[in-house]
Amino acid sequence: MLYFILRRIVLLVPVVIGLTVIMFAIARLLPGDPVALAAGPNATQGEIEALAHEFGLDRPVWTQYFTYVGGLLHGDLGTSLLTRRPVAADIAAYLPATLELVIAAMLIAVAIGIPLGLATAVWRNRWPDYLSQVVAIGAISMPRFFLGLLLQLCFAMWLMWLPLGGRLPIIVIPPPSVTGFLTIDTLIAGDMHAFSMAMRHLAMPAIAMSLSPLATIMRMMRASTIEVMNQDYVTTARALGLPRGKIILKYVARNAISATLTVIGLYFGWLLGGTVLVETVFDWPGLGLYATKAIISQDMMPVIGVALVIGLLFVAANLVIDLLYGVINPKVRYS
Amino acid sequence: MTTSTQFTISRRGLLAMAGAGLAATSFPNRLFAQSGSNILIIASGQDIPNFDPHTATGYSASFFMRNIYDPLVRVAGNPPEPVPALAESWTMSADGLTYTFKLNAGAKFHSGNPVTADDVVYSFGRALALAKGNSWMIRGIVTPEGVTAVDAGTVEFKLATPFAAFLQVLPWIFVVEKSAVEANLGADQGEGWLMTNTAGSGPFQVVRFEVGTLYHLARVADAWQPGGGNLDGVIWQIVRETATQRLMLQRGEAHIAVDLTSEDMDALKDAPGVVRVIEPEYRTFSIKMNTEKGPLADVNLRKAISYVTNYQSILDAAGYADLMTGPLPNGILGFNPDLEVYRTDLEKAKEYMAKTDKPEGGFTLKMVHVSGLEQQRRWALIMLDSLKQLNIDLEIQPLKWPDMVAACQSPETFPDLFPVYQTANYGDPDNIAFAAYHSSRNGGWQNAVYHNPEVDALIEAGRAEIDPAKRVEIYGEFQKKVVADAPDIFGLLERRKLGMRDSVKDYHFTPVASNAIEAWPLSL
Amino acid sequence: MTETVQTPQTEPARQGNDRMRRAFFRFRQSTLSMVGAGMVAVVLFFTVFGTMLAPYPDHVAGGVETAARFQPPSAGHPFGTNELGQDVLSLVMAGTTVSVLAGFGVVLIGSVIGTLVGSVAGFVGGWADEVLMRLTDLTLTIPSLILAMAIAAALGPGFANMVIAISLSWWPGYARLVRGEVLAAREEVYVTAARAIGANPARILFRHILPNVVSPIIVKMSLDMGFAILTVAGLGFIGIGVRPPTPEWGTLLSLSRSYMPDYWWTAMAPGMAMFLAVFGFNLLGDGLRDILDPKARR
Amino acid sequence: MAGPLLRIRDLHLTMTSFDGAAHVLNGIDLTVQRGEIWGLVGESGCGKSLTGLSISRLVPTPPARYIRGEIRFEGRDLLQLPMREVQTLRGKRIGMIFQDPTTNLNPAYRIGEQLVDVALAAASHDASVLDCPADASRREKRRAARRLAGDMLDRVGIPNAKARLDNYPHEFSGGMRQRVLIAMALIGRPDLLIADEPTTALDVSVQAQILKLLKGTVADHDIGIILITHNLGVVAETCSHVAVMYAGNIVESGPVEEVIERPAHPYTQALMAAIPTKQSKRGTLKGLGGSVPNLVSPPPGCRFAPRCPLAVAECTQALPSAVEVGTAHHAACIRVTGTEVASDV
Repeated sequence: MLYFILRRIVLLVPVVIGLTVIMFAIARLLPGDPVALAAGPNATQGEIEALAHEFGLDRPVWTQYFTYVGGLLHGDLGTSLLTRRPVAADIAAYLPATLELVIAAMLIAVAIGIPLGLATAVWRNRWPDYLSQVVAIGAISMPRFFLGLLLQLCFAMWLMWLPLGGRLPIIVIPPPSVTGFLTIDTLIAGDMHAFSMAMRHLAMPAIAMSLSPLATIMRMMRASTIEVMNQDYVTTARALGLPRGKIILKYVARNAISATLTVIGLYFGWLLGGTVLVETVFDWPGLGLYATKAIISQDMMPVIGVALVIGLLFVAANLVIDLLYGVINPKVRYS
Repeated sequence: MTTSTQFTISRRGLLAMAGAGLAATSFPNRLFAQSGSNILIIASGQDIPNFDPHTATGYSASFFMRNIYDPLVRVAGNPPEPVPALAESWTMSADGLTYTFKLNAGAKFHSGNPVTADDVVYSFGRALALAKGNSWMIRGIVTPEGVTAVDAGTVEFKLATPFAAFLQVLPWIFVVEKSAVEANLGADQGEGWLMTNTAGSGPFQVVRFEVGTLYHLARVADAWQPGGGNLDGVIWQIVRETATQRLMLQRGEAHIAVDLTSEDMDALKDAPGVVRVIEPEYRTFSIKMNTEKGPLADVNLRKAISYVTNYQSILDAAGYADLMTGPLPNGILGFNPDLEVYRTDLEKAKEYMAKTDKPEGGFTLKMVHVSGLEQQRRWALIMLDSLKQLNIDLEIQPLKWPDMVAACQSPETFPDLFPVYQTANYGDPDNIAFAAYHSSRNGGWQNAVYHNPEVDALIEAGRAEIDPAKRVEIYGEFQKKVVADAPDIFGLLERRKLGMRDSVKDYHFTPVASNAIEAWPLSL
Repeated sequence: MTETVQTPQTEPARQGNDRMRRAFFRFRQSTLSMVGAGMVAVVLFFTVFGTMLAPYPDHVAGGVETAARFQPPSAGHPFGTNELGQDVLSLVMAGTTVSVLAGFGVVLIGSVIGTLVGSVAGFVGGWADEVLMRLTDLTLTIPSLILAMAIAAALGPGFANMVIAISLSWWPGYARLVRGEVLAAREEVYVTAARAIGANPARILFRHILPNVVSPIIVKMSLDMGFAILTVAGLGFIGIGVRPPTPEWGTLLSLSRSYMPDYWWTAMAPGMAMFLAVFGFNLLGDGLRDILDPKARR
Repeated sequence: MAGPLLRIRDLHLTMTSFDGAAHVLNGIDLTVQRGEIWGLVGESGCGKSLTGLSISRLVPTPPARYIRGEIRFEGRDLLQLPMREVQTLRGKRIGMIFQDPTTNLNPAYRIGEQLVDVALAAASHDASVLDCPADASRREKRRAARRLAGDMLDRVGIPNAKARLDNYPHEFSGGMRQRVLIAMALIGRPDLLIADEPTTALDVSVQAQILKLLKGTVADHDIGIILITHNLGVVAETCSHVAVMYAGNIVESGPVEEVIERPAHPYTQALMAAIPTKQSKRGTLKGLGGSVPNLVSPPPGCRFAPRCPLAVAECTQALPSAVEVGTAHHAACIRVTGTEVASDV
């Protein structure tokens, strides 16, 4: 098992190299003058050149690349041209917000999607099943940013039940950062008021993010449940008199979940890169907003850094899912 | 029973999380009640780029500096006048070349050290050496050698050239504590250090900040500044959507919103507890034309377009704004309200069109605008609509700002129509006249191509003259000449639109960078 | 011993015909697929005629009517008017063309690149396969929306730039799909090829292998259409989309954000149009997958 | 006990598909006594598995529909019983074993757990299954069930049975897994065991052991077994009786020696003739043209007529009824009368 994990970690090296090469190529080969943008509207040509020199942007691309990779070995993701802050520090500050959002969304999606998928499979081909299939495709078709706007319009603007955006009311002093997840840090600090505020702020963006994974997980769970229910061992269990409830909840559910896990893993990685729009709608200070801001000013170091971090998290999420898969399905363990 | 109330709250939070219905709780009120101190919350769309008063630009940076640092002179009142800040008094020589400032003896930095003439000299030197940020305002006027410390409490400026607006630009050059910066000089004049640290003497200092989210300033315990309100602190909160800013204001989650649109202002009209500040400010919006290359090099076509433009639509789309009358902002020194300018008149447009070499139209002009700037997009569409009447097509291209700037470098790359906002950083006609119409600025975004020697001469005379009456005369002539050349479609002055809770006390509007709120006099 | 032939023995041609007939039957049986097909038909209708049928064609071309700004929905303007007095319905109708064509462009370019990469990888094999597939995996690892945003932002706004930017992150799915199919088909075809000595490999690829891959590609394209439209709208929403005055749903929605909640109607029409178009394509794609590619059924 | 253990009479079952309703069971008659091992043989799709599944009521309705007939288990008609009642019989009174031991055990759970679940389910209807009082705590019951599971594994010949309870299915060989399945089927002490191709997936030596195990079970517990198979060799070796099915009908049945020695029906004869090539995967029966008829629109009269070398015009008139051709030996063919065996001269 340890060997398995180690091998997967070693396999990350080419991923990192490939990712940085691709992102570097995009950053340098495409048109646009990020330096002029960063230097500001009143900058002279000399100032722009000085800035380019300061950031080594006047050197050949491959020199820049090796400098970057050299820094990477020390955990240095470069410096933002615009803010001149180290990208690694910025990402460390924004990543927890994105992770908190994605994890909350996945928790909602899994907690509702799996039972719902199981239930619709068990009652398949009856009207609740048909209805849920339509609703599920509808949920997948719903643009997350439009859903976010609708939620905001309803619950924050008209009803005024929930805050418009952000992670905490600014007047609430955030708890000391332990995990970076405000919902957890507030609990650690024992500040129930701040915790409730953090939850309220998280609610709408998490729901907006969760809808399409929820629907996909539900559909996947339904399909794999149906597949499992057609398995011989389920027929055997029925033939040998196991009660229906026990067959479904114990024998079917576990095997169906193991097939659904793959989707959960893929979605987790996909959501990490897909928070951009929801973060924009809800002013959620995460990687998506950070990357958007950098992209618009063509500040490429943060963009490369974000792509790298998300890419690695994507790979890591799949590793975790593979390990979980082994836990649920003993047959593939250690392979 | 603290515990039980806390439990109720957390359960509410959970209910909210689950999307279950819950009664409309008095969410914002509780917040403020809980904080228990007077913290002013300002919602703004602009992040503070960095803390260095000599490199940072943008109104968010201006807000930051105005509250953390002190200049020699502040600007206050309407119309704006220079008022004492670090300098308690000043004198000017008759030729307008020498200024002497007496520093306030009580002024001290956050470190407790007094503000001395040395610090002032150092700060001006640093600003000029770095040549970033606001230094362009004094470039060519103040030289490093020209600033000297007469004694610890007196600074003398010998200007390189007479400059009528000198006192108007001084509020934008801030004073840093020399010893603090020199202790952290590094290889870059302390740029790296000042980017995230401060060495100021202002009434507030930074206590907490999250980049891209909020900046929390707290009142300096023994601030030297006289007067002042009851604020314990100010929070500059980054709220990108203006509609969100407005809703926060309505809900009491913010005290001041600084980026509101006309639509937001309309929506706030009858909002309880909200005060709207809608005031003219020296912020012009006009559309520059390529007077050098392409069809618009023909003054008749420029005039035809100036007449065909639907000014009413521009005004409608802008909401709270006034049409410009010529090149200078309404109400500024020398402004002539009776100037004959272009107004929508299809007959005249066709008349001038007939004098061009393509009287039937049938060609395409190109207009660029800053992508994401909603007002500019609207104006581009209005121009497209207007030009149809002359059978001229308009190609609209949104560009990022640096690409816009790059396009200004030569008449060949400059588009036919180029919208520009210009904010007067100081309340003097020279600011706009020099920046936007002097030929020395050609190649820059404020005046890429237009040049007229007669206009140049008038501008130069205007900035060197210190007698206001003579200046009015000069600028009157200047306005006529520019209008005759029609280098711009003179657009409008957008009024400053601020929203405020009625709990904000002692606010007085000044039409200079009024979105960079000075918090010191305010109370809650 | 009696593992005998299980299906009725009929000549292959009739069997194929029968399969089509069954597939069509199954498709018609599925109400959802029919609803999806209907919705897609409507969307395609507006794609072709949307601009023509718009009640205010002037507004689509960029015309403004600032005297009639922000009018609430009425008989004259079923979805109200926007910040420049333009008829929201007209803009949304015309926006169909932009969104659907952009979505189609993305899917088409993505599938062409993907098919090329996948078939070369699968057919040539060896190091070419290794290199191309690693590249594919890598591209899959990069967050696609961020990649598309970065490319689109660098290229500047415009319809073509936007389509290119999204396509560049869209192909890996097709590459994987096609490679798998090609690998499977290659084994079978090589037997035939060996018999027909001297067969040109390119000919084998184009005449024998790729035609077999068409149906899963079509299924994937139909399933991807909806998501491509969503991505296009997403870029527009961020503000890296088309140039004005081109009406595009995501851009329209993003503009309307500033006018919420008072002028909420400016958001409803583009948002709902987006949702319904994507919904239609997803329903149809789902149905198509079930009938054309039953083994992919999940 | 007086009546037979199982009596199926005139069972008709249709299956609805895209092409229409297929008449897949067309009047099945079968009687099983305790102590008998019935072999049910026929080609794939002849309905032998459906007959087995029908006894456990495991055929999903729809798409299946029972047109008429009855399945009496100890006198009670299973087709009329509510599913709740049927549930009490499964595992406890009627056990089942399926063909593929690799897929019939849940890969995610240890086999001990699966055995215990079956034992507990059986015990919930008949507490005597477990060696503990009916009012014992859940924990005690579980412990008793685990003991029983160990015993059962031991009985079906799994070495080191107790320890292997904690193994996952994939840690067993195919033959061992089939033993586990037999143990699972027997743990509730059923009176009737339906074994659907229990040895098809196993190699020959293991096959013999499993069949021996089944035979021993009948002797030890006085139960009835229905052994569904396509392999006449297995039948000859294991069964006391045999029923030959063709296209939803039982065409010939009787004591195994009778049928094998003197096959009366032309189809049975063809099956016997095909034995030497029994391992051939594809192809038609030796000496028979055509293939299994389409059951949506079956041929009129005798369903075997289109392929029957002896068919005459009358064969297509009506479905032939079974006639006694020997001691308890029946065949459904109009070319057979009395003890005279149909033969091709």
